[in-house]
Amino acid sequence: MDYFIELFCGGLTRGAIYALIALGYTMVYGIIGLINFAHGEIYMIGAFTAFIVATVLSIYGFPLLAIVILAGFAAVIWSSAYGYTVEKIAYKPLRHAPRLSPLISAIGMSIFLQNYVLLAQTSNFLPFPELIPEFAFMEPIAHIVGSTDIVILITTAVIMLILTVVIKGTKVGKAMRATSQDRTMAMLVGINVNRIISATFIIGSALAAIGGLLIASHIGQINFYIGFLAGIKAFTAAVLGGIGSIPGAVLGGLVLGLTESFATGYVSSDYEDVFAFSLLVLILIFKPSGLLGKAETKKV
Amino acid sequence: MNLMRSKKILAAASVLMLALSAPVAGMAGDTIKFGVAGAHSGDLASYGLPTVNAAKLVIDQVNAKGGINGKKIELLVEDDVCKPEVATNSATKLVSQGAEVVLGLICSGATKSALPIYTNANILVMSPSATNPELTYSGEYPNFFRTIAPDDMQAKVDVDFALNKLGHTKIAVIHDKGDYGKGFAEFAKSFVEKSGKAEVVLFEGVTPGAVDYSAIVQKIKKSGAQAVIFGGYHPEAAKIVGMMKKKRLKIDFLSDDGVKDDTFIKVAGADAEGVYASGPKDTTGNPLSKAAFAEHKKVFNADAGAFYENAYTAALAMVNAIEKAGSTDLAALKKALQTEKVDTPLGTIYFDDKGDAVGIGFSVYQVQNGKFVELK
Amino acid sequence: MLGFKEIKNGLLVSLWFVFLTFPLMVVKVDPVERIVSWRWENSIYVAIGTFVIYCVVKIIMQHRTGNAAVEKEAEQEKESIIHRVLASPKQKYTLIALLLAVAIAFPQFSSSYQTNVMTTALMYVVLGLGLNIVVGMAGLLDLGYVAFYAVGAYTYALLNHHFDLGFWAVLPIGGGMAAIFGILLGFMIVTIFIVNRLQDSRLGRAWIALREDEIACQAMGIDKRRTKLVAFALGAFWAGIIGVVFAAKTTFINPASFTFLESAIILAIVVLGGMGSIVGVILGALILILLPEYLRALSEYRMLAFGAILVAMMVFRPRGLISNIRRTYHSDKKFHPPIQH
Amino acid sequence: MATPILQISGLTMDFGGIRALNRLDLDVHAGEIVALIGPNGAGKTTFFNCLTGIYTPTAGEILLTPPGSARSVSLKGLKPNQVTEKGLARTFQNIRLFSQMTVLENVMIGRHCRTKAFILGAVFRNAATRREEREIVEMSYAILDKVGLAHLANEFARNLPYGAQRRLEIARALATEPFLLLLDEPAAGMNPQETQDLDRLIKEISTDGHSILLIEHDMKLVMSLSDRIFVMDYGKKIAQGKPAEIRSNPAVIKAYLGEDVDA
Repeated sequence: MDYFIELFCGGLTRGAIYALIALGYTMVYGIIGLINFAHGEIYMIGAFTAFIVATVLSIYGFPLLAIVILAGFAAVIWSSAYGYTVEKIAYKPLRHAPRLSPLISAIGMSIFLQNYVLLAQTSNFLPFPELIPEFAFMEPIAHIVGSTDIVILITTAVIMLILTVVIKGTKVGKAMRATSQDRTMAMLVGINVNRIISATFIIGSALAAIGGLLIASHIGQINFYIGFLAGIKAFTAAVLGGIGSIPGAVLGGLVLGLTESFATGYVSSDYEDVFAFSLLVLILIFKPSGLLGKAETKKV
Repeated sequence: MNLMRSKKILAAASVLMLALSAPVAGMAGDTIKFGVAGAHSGDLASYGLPTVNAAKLVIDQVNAKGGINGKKIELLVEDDVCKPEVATNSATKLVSQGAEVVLGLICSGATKSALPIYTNANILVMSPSATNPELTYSGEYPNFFRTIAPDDMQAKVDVDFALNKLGHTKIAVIHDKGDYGKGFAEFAKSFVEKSGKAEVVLFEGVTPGAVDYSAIVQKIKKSGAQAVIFGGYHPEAAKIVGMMKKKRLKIDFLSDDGVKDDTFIKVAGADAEGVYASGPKDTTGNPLSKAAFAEHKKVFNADAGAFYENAYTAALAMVNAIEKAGSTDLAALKKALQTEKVDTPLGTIYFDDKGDAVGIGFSVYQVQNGKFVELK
Repeated sequence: MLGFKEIKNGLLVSLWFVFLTFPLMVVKVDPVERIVSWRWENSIYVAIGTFVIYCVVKIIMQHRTGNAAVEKEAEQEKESIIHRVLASPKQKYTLIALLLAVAIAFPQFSSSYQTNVMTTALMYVVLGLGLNIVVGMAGLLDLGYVAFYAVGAYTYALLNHHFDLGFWAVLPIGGGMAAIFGILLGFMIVTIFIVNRLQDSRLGRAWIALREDEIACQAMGIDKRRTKLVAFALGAFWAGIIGVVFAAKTTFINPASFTFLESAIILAIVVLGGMGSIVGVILGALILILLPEYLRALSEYRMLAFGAILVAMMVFRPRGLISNIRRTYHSDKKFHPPIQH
Repeated sequence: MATPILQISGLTMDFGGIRALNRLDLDVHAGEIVALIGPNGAGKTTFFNCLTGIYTPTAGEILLTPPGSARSVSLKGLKPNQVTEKGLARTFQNIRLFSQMTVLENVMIGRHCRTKAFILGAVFRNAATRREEREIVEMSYAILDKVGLAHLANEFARNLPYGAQRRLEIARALATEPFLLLLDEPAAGMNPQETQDLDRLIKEISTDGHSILLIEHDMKLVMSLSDRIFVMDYGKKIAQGKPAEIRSNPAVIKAYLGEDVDA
């Protein structure tokens, strides 16, 4: 039973991270129908910015709490700035282009950002400072669920809650929902669609940055390539949950994380990915629009 | 166009081309063309670039003394990014440029794909780092030599240490699914099984770059293993030891040369303490080794990186063989390599008839106070 | 030329980029030695670079809107020449004969490195043409195309390994490289020929209709599922064959050669060239494969440039290098004159 | 009286909790022009979509009987392409042409379900395929000539003026050789002159032996063309009859002018 709980907690942590990144994919897809391949790189840039800021501050002797707050803040600011800029450069001019053109542009952007970080920083793995301390009161159960797991789960839950409130309750959220349903109509009722799209990119990037910071301090290392696999997995999670659906991204992330964890624990980690992607195929066969995705109604 | 007819034309054209194109022969000019191939860019560049530096240093020395038998040595450097498909491109490029001997091919995969091209052109290839046993054991590549011990030697050293020195009886063998790591892990598994002293309680591969390794660590814990033998490179090793510490799993961690790298200690930090890793024998007592490192520091104003000594050794052995053989003819070079002993940073070595260096082996190191310390 | 407003915007944009690139370009930390280096000079490079690029883009855009009409005409002229060559059988076969001559001559006159690079490029031309059926014509997104390529490569490799199919084994070595090049060139011509025919057939029209409007396409009596499946299958067929050639050429394969990036590059070839255009795909493949190969001089900036070029191409030519041209048909009969109002 | 070529009984379509069509009955006889009218949102296009397989109706039956045949086939549950194969073709309210293809190719697509050539035929282009292609081109030209677009055959469809695009939609549908043609607001957005040409065209098509069922808001056109008219409101049929009867039907007037008409 202990073993089951251990795997469950590990899967949940992993799933929470997938969910944070998946939200960016799903929100952007919901609003402009684009698979933003550069999103994994935004996550990586978030982690890198946090790494740089945290290391600099720790060298200058700042206290841990200040480091955590400032590094998190910087990661969110710069990731959002990158997300915003990427949209303006690579996607905005392509609003009316054929469907696949923005996708290629996104792939190009992803390659560019990866190599930009590689050249501006280093190709080596770097040790990420331990931003989440080991809490003493957690020690009795640390072998099952550690401090970082708890922090990741709580942070993710809080962020989800805030996001839900923003989407459901605020003017920006309403405008987002309107834009995702019918862009032309939203424009006609006076919504500044370009600004809403930018806002979507900024929010998605901020979430990815927080994900980057959390996972980097969980596993303790980063390099320029971490965005790729995390991006693919998060994208899978988004599709699994129903791309375009915000609760879907969260559910998809958790389902994927748990599946991988149990596949490793009870079968073999050699087949971790096989299980993850078989699950995806299986769900898409029975529910082509994903777990919580709405079936597309054809407008004729 | 009639398709049948076009097929015939095609077939005829290809036969014609086969007949017309003879293999490009090595050109005898007024310099000796010395090729260097390996990863010089991309994420594995740090494994390949030290070899280029080593070659430069050795060749500059030789040229400064007037070359070999009056001929200067010319360096031809080709990047293969450690990708098999690029390695064949680099190989054909080097062959067509008239390279007479080649130092390198850093990764085993790229080596496997490019070697047939060199073998066919009768060009001597000496690798400082390709450890796949097949490369020498198979006998398919009579032109291939190396100044590093093959993977199975490493696995044997690790397993002996875990079983005999540490006295473990339950071993978990983990790898990163890559050519190098999985190969090492499979050898380790078979050595443990053959020993009769211990059993392999877990044998699994992990996905490099995965978000976290908590599940596999829990599984190791459940398996009751007393030690983990890991085949792979340092980033994954650092993640696994980090996660082991987080999950309060205190068992021995043994790994390979891919982990015996100072970057591992930098990245894993305090978690690295106590980790065992096998690596080439310590040569810091060897004056030639000291000189080689000092030279690198002087010329490039930086510390030498991975496989630098092996590459330096290989370059010395190659130059020595060319000098003794009096040509770059493969048969003559081979004979010289097998009979003429040469003093190098790795000790006094010569080569056996398979192409492996005699006198080069592995030791087990342990991280103690942030440094790899050789255990005698 | 640029007015005051553009200059001001340019300065603002470069200021934004200085801010954007600050942590990654300026700060570099060594977490072990605990040293921070501040590379302020990079900020200056970023500022100047951004400003120059901004101005160049603005000038090009001004130039473009001014000459839009003239350029469009010139473009049509150019494209119609390519199209005319492909449309007329006589010129097409002359072209094929010419290509065959090049195929035989090329390996003789260039180094085997050049031959090898061209072989790789040709492989991607065929891969691109295969994916063009799926993506360009039928408008289906296929990001797993490389899997079929891998299936072909592994099939060959396993057959070769277990049953020792000797013939191909000699090919990659020495003269075989030239032979592979020639066979590939021939194969590419056959592929072009087939794709060209498919494009103007009943099936090809169905694919394009499917791409344009799925619902209308079904309403025209076209079986959506069957048509899509045929497109996928045909595309996969070509990938599989090239996979075999790839395995024979490199003599060693491992999963590292069949990554997502590979799929992305093939997709980029199709879209860059111009969806559904055969000439475009050939051009796209040559650019995307030869560019990184010859950009190798720039070594570490190679992939950076590759990414940037992909984005720039899409932004400035979203419909690809060469837009697709439809075949025209004529009837011998006389028709009523158009209704005059 | 002969069996109607189209007989619909009790057709019902629910979207979630909303009933878009409520137990609708309708029939079309060979050679007839039948109009379906009703205010916006009455469910007319939904009705077409149920007929042509784009939606699967919740309940009811749709029977198609080719003229002169005794065997009826049910259209319920068939896919759109199968419906077209059975001899029922349609146009779309919001024009859905294949814009990147030429005018002629748009019509040629319509021949798809009546022709056979496949991969091998396309590659080897044998005699049978060549003959088939020739026939497709000739027939498509003939249809274009009928709708007055032959001179624009090699233009891209997207470059046509609006009225011509509407006529091209009809041509494309005709190419599938339907015995019953469904026209969804064919005159929408046309000027009076274009509408007049359309009136003539539809009559010609009818004379050629196609039965026609159309949705239309232009009452002048409806009254001029129709043999019979069905009126829908809120998913229900509220009236049916000859144009003159419909014109004076109080329920229809009420539906169009709102509740206050009697007040």
